[in-house]
Order: sequence, then structure tokens, then C-alpha cells
Amino acid sequence: MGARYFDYMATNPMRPEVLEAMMPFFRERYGNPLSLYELGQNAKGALEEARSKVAQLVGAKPQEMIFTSSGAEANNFAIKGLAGAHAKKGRHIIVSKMEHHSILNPARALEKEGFAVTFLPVDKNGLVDPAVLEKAITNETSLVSVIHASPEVGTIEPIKELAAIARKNGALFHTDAVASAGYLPLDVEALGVDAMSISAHEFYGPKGAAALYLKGGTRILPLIYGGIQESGRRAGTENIPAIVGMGKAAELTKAELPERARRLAQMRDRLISGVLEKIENVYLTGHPAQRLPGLASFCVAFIEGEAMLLMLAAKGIYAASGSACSSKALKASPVLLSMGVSAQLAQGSIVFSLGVENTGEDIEYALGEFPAAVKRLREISPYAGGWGKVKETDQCIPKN
Amino acid sequence: MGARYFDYMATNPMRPEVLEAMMPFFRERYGNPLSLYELGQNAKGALEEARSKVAQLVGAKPQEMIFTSSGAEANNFAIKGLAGAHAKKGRHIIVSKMEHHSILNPARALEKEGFAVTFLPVDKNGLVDPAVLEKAITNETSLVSVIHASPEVGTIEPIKELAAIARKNGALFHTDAVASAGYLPLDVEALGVDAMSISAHEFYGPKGAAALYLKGGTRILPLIYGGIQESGRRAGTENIPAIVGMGKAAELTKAELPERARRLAQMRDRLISGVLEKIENVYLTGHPAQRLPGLASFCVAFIEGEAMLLMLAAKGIYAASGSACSSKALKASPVLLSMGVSAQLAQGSIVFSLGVENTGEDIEYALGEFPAAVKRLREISPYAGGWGKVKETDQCIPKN
Amino acid sequence: MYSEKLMDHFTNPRNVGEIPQADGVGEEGNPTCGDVMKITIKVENGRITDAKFRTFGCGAAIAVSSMVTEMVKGKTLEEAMSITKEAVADALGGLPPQKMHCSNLGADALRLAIEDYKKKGTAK
Amino acid sequence: MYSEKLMDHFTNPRNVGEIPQADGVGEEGNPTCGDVMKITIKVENGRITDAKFRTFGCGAAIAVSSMVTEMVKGKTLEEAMSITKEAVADALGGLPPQKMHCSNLGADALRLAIEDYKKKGTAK
Ligand SMILES: Cc1ncc(COP(=O)(O)O)c(C=O)c1O
Ligand SMILES: Cc1ncc(COP(=O)(O)O)c(C=O)c1O
Repeated sequence: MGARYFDYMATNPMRPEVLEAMMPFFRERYGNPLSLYELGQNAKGALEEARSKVAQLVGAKPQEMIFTSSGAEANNFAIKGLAGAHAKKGRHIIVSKMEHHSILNPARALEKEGFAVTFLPVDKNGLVDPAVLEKAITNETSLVSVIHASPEVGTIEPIKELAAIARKNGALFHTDAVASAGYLPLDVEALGVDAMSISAHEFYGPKGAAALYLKGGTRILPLIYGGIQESGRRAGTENIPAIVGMGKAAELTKAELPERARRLAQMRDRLISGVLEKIENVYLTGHPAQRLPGLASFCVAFIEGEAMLLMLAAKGIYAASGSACSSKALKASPVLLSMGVSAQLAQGSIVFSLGVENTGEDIEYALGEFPAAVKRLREISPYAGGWGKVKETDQCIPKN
Repeated sequence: MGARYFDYMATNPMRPEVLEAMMPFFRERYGNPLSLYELGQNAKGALEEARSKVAQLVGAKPQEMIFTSSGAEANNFAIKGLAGAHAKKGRHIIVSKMEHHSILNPARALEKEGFAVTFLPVDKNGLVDPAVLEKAITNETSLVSVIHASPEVGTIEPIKELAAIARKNGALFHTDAVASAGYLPLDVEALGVDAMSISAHEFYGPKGAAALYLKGGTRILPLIYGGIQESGRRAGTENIPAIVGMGKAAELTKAELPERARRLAQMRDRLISGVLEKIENVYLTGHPAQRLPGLASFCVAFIEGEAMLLMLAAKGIYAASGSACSSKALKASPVLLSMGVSAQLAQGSIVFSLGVENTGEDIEYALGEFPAAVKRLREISPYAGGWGKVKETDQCIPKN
Repeated sequence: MYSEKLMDHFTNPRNVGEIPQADGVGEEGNPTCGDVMKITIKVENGRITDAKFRTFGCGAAIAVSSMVTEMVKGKTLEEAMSITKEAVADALGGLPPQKMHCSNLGADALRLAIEDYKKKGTAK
Repeated sequence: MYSEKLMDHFTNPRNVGEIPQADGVGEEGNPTCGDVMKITIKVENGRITDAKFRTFGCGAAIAVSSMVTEMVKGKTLEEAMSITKEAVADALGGLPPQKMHCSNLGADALRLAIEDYKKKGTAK
């Protein structure tokens, strides 16, 4: 692969150390942790060792970590499991408009089941204002969930302040830290959260392992009912190789985080300033300062995101677009719209997410090719000279 | 490991070909299938190739297979997702008493949500009588789920007959084939089922990959809501290495099944006849003929299952017990009780599940050691001479 | 995801631009939905002698525009009117299902350009 | 899951059997629950001089029985009565939480045997 990967938010290549840690568990140490002979107990030991490494990454106790198969599962588990277990307090939950689909969609499913759901608005930088939460929260609110940092625009939310408001009102607080783990230090105690989702493949660990931190003593309904795995809170034979890999990835991340973040922030800043300098009519999305190291996100006026991605891919640059090209509705990114970006500008979303394997040279290469790609597409666009008579419409109703 | 593994129903060691197929996807072909650059599309291609291999194992169309992370997830998805999507037909579902926890417990969760659940009784061999289903099914029944074959007693259920009754009554039919895939030929068309769960780690594939077959056009509610993966029916970044491994394992299984089953049945029969011959007061559990190849399950009178397992493990024999030593309640296996086995006899459950790596010599070794272990434990037991005054009690109420 | 043919039309789009004093102009789509195609045609003796496009949209939208403008050149107006979205998609070696609407847009923009020409003709 | 000490008492259980004409007999548990312990003791001059057991149960139950019968030998009745489930578990190098009830059973069976001895004594 001669390509340069700038899509670490989509997924990461596993670190070699992680694969090495996993290898013995595929064919030799393959036992089921529930089995009481040595092969099983050996697997059980590996499971618990990984649990304690993952707990350390977020400052939790080992028994507070529940392994799941993905960040999406952890998020669904948190939303449905906590709202379900605490419905006696009330049937109202609050999530922000910055959330990932795997928070928004289970929240909508709860709405259909009769829960009231408030979708908290955000400001133009994507920040949830604690005062807005304060107003939205009621006696009936059992759960508040706000993303720790956005994988799409990089904005880091004021979780500590928001969690304090939830606590004051007797509501549980969950944060989706899938995009943060690996990039930002996480401490569940300092943040004051009751639950937090993280996913290994976002920090150089394997796909198939993720975890929900759940503060000791907090009741939750299982999403996957069955056996006694994960203290009866998540059934299914444990994916030991992946869990062991997650443990190793957590350990590496814990050790390397400050240096990783420093390097990524440097490259990110160079990329952002280079793009803003070299291309006209381009806008940085998300908070200018309070943002994920490694995340450079833009809206480029007059052209569309997928076309940019293809143009860049042809030059060996792999990036992403919040323009939801993968979504069938071809609608603009709800996150960008909720930040007040116009629907046509939101179509020009492009996101570069950097990771440990990127180098300064990658950034310079991107800065060389990206302006050329934009120029090319603007030559094709009918809006090269400006949006003209295009009106702001709130919603796009596809024709067929 | 000098040990002899007789616990293939707990989990399998991965086949070397499976690991080989997975290897490139950890660090090189690590892309996200939703990404449109080559690295992503390459992953997408691998995903769809695996899907079609897994579909072939059960005679389905590729688009009818939904990948999940475990058999337990597939079962929960089927029970909650189908009952939820078809509640308009009625809020009654039927499951058998032979089911795995990952069917029983979501069914009980539905019960709490106001669904009516019938738990179908079975005969002394563990068979569900189609006439009993016929009586239990009503106009309100939306879903029937019966296990294909029991991992605990080996009994193979008359799925075709049962599914026909469900169809006739306009109810959907799901079968948990987690214990069968890898041992029995499966054909969703011939069986006439609407949904079927299988799990890769039960047929020499990786942990972390499983699938729900769902007949084309059947509505289901997601268990994990979020993005558009798996056609919007199961969110979460796909675990490509595991899914690729499942594809390879399905391919190997499809090719090798008849020969595997023949060998296993031979070894199983030798083990069963040897045990019944060499040990007194031991009973074969499950159907004597209509049973999984490779599954030899017994109840040994006057001693307890876990103690047998430990005694055997000390001799390098790794087996399992349905006596639920892993369960906190220390209750006898519900499956055995539902077959009419007395609670004290059910405590002496022991299950040998054979797999491709077993040899005839393993069987002879087990036949040498097992009677000695039983003898030893009976010397310790107060019931060496018989149950004496022990009365049959339906339920054990633990003291503390 | 995309065929080689499509990628060729995306990376080397044919007929980009706008015909000055075009005989017909057709525009379809909405930038808030992510796709806008503007097609201009030149007509002589009932045949389309030239066609150009400008497109705001995804890779498929750009390739469809390029292909449509190629396909119409030399065709009579009736022949051009009968170009279906399936014909465009086929000519590109197929489109992924979620992108079929792009070939729709292409055929529609072309039809609008032809209707515009006819209207102008009537008006003359 | 189990300590080495426990496994030693399981694989080489001490004091298996039944004392003929025992001075005290205690039985606790129910085979339908999976654990029954029967302890027989010999008492001389207020001291337990011998103890044996038969147990139906899991590995922990057998090891607990073995350990309890070891621990009581040479103890006065009061000392023996004060053996707690925690003391038994500790002597075995700990028990997994879901097995703590086994050490309970052991202490209970012992207590029943002592009470049985006392009752017989009173009856004599
Ligand atoms: C019959 C049956 N169903 C479901 C399961 C659960 O599958 P998994 O271990 O993949 O979660 C098992 C597990 O062994 C099983 O035997
Ligand atoms: C913020 C956020 N939450 C949740 C998820 C879902 O995690 P997973 O891909 O492990 O299902 C993602 C995925 O990238 C994410 O970025």
C-alpha cells in the first residue's frame, strides 16, 4: 500500500505488539473461560488481565468494565440498558445532536417505546452548553448521554460540567468516548461519569473488542441475555483473542498517549493552517482549539465530499467525509447541520484523521495534492463562482 | 498441552487454514468496508465473499445472512428482534425447554415486557413433540424457537415438522443451530425455517463471528442500532478478520462435513458403549439414536459433575458438565430436569463432546481413566450404596 | 464500488463546461441534496452536435454527466429523448444501487435541455 | 479457579470414610442441591481425636470436608465449634465467591456432629 492513510477515525491498523499478544489465543490457548480445567482457567486469567489493563486506561476498577463486541454495542447497551433499568426514575432521556448513530438510533428506538427523548442542540463549534442541559433536564430524566469528542468535527465536549448537572439532578451520565480513547486521556473519576464506551479498533487494537465502563453498583439491563459471562451482564462466549488484544492496545495507549497526542496535534495544526492558506472558501469545522489532536475537518464550498475523496484516493490519499456518502439518503451530515452549516456547504465535508503511522511528509504530500483536487472539481462545478441563487433549505427531499 | 480435549461444545481451536485466511486483515487489509477508497472496498469484498461462504453452509442466499458477534447475540437478536417486529400479529412466543440460556433469557425478558411465553415441555429423550407445539400455538403466536440440537444431551429436534406447524399458523420459526453447525448438514430451505443462528467458534472458526440467517423479506428490529452496516440491521464496524475466518471455516466445514460426522459418530458410539459397559449406574442422556455425532452425555449416579471434571482434568481429560457448576445457583441443569431426570442424578452430569482433533486413542484413554475417577469419587460419596432416603424434590432452594 | 469505466469518466470527464449561446439548457438537482447537473446542448438540423456539462455532486454524478454528454452527441432529438437512466448506468458498467438516482438526474437534465431547446424553437 | 492447597485436598482427600460407632454424626446439605457432607467424629476427654467424612459434591465441597476433618483433630469441642467458614476457606488458600457456601456446609456439618455428640452424652 503506497497510500497515505488519513482515516484513523474509521478504523486503525493493529499495532504489531497487539497481534503478537493475540496470537497464542487462536490455536493454543483457545479455552473457554467458563471451563474449569487448566485450558479454560488460563483463558479466564487472560480475560481478567486484559480487563484490568483496559480499566487502567480510563481510571476504573477492573470489575467496572464490561466487554462488548463493538463501540456500537457498548452505546446501545448503555442507552437501552440504563434507560430500561432506571425507568422507575422516569422515562425521559437526553442525548446531544453531536452523537454517533449508535447513540441516536437506540434513543429513537426508545422514543418509539414511549420514552421521551430530548436531542440537545449545539453551538456553531459543536459544543453542548451546560446551561442548555440544565434547562432540559427534569425530575423524570434518568439518563444523559453526550459524546466525549466528535469523530467528525473533533470538538471535545465539556463532559465534567455536563456530568455534574446530571448528577445534581439524579440522572445517570454516559459518554461515548470511542473517538477519544487513544487520543485523549480519560479518567472516569475526574469526569464524574457513570458510564463510558470505548472501542479497541480506534486505538490500534483489534476489531471485535470494546467495553462499557459502568460505575460499580449501577444497575443495567443486558442487551444480550444468556449465560453468566461478564457477571451476567453480557452473554456470549468471550472473544478472548480480541479482548487480550484490547488489553495490550490499552496498555500501549496508556504509555504512549502524551507523546502521541503531541505529535498528532502538531501535524493536525500544520494540516489545518496549510489547507486554510492554500484553498479559498474552505472552512474549518468544529471547535478551533478544543478539538481532538489528529482531527482536521473542513467544509469546502461548491463541491461535494465523495468526489473529493475519490479524487484524493486516486492520488493515494485516504480520507473521509461527513457528507454521509455511505448513507443511502445522501443527506448532509446531521452533525454539521446541527452546528448551523448550510446543507449545500455540508455536502463539501472532508475529514482527515491522523494516527501514529502518519508523518510530517504525509501532511506535506496532502497539502500538495488537496488544493489541486479542489481546483479540478471546482472547474467541473456549476458553482465555481459562488452559490448564486441557491437558497438555504432545511431539508433535502430526495426525488426518488 | 498433553491434554485430550473433549469439550468441543464449549469452544474449538481454530483450524490453521482459518488463521491463515485471517492474518492479512489484521495489519494490512485493515480498512473499514464503508470507506470508498481501495483499502475499504477491499475489506468490503472480503466481507461479501465471507458472507456468501457462510450462506452456502446453510443453503441460504448471501443477503439472508446477518453477521453478529456471537451465537448468543444472534439468538437475542432473533428472539427480541422478531417478537418486536411482529408484535402486531400477537404478543405470544413459544420456545422449548431445551433451549440455551441465550434463548431462554431474552424470552423471559420479553415476558417482563408483557409478552406471553410458552416453554414447551419435552419427552425423556429431550424431544419436542410436534403435537405439543400444535396445541400450544395460537393465532397470537408470532414466533416459535426450538433448538436444532442440544449441546448438552445431543438430541436433534424434528425441526422440519415443527417449522411446518409454525408456518401453517402464520408464526415465524427460528432455530438455534449453534451446536449443530459443524456437525450436521443444515439447509434452511429443506428445514423450512425463517431464521437460524450459527456461531463460528463452534466449527473451528474464530470467536467474535456468528450469523443469523433471516429469510429474505422477513422484518426484524435491530438489537444494535446505528449505522448502515449489515443493511441497517446490525450496527458496528464489521469485525472483518473474524468474519473472513468464519467464511473459511464454513467452507472447510461444508467440504469436510460428511467425513467429519462419520468419524465422530464412530468415536462417540465407542465411547458411549464403553462407558455404559464399564461403569455401573450410569445413564446415557438425550436421544439414543437421534443425536449429534460427537456428543456423548451421561448422568453418573451418586457423585457430582464438577468433581468428575476435576478428577478427569487431573488426568488430562477435558470434559464438561451440564450440572451448571459455572452457574451461581448451583442448580441442576434445567435441560436434564425438563427431561425428567431427578435433581440428584442431574448433579452427576458429564458431557464429552468430540471434535476433529480427537483420535480413537483419545477415546480408549478416556475409557481407561473415567471408570477409575468414578470409582474414586464413589468411595468418597455417602451414597456409594444408593440414594437411600433421598427424596425427589423438584427444586433446590439453596441455604445461603 | 465503482467500475473502471465509471472511474475513467470521473477522473477524465468529457465535455466539461458550458456552451456559449447554447440552444438548450437543462439543470436538475439541488445542492442541498448533493447533486446538481447542468447540461447545455447545441442542435443543428434536429441533431445534437455538441453537449457540455457542469456538475456538483459525487463521483457517480460526475461520471454520469460525462457519459450522458458523450452519448447524445450526433443523436437526433428523439433518439436523445429516449436515453434511459438504465442505458446511462449500463454504459458506465453499472452503478451501485444507492447511486442509481445519479443516472436519473443525468437523463432528466438532458431531457430538460432538449425541452428548453424545443420551447425556444416554438418561441422563435 | 482453585488454589493448589485446595486441589491437593481434593485429589488426596484426608480422612475419607466413616468412623464405626462414631461419637457424633453430622450431615448437612441435599443432593438435589449438589452438596452433602457427612462428618463422623470420635471424642475423648472433651477432645476430638478422630474425624472422617463422606461427601457428595463439587471439588470445593470435597476439599472443604477434607480440611475440616483435619482441622478439628486434637481440638476441644469448644475450639472445634468456633471454626468458622472463613477459617476453613483460608486454610484452603481461599475459595471462589460462588463456592463459599461449601465452607459453610463444612462448618455446619461439623457443628451438627458435635451437637449430636453432646445430645448423645446428655441422653446417656
Ligand atoms: C446451542 C447454543 N446456542 C447458543 C450458544 C451461544 O453461542 P456463543 O458462544 O457464540 O455466544 C451456544 C454456546 O455454546 C450453544 O451451544
Ligand atoms: C464516536 C463513535 N461512537 C461509536 C462508534 C462505533 O464504534 P464501533 O465501530 O466500534 O462500533 C464510532 C465508530 O467509529 C464512533 O466514532
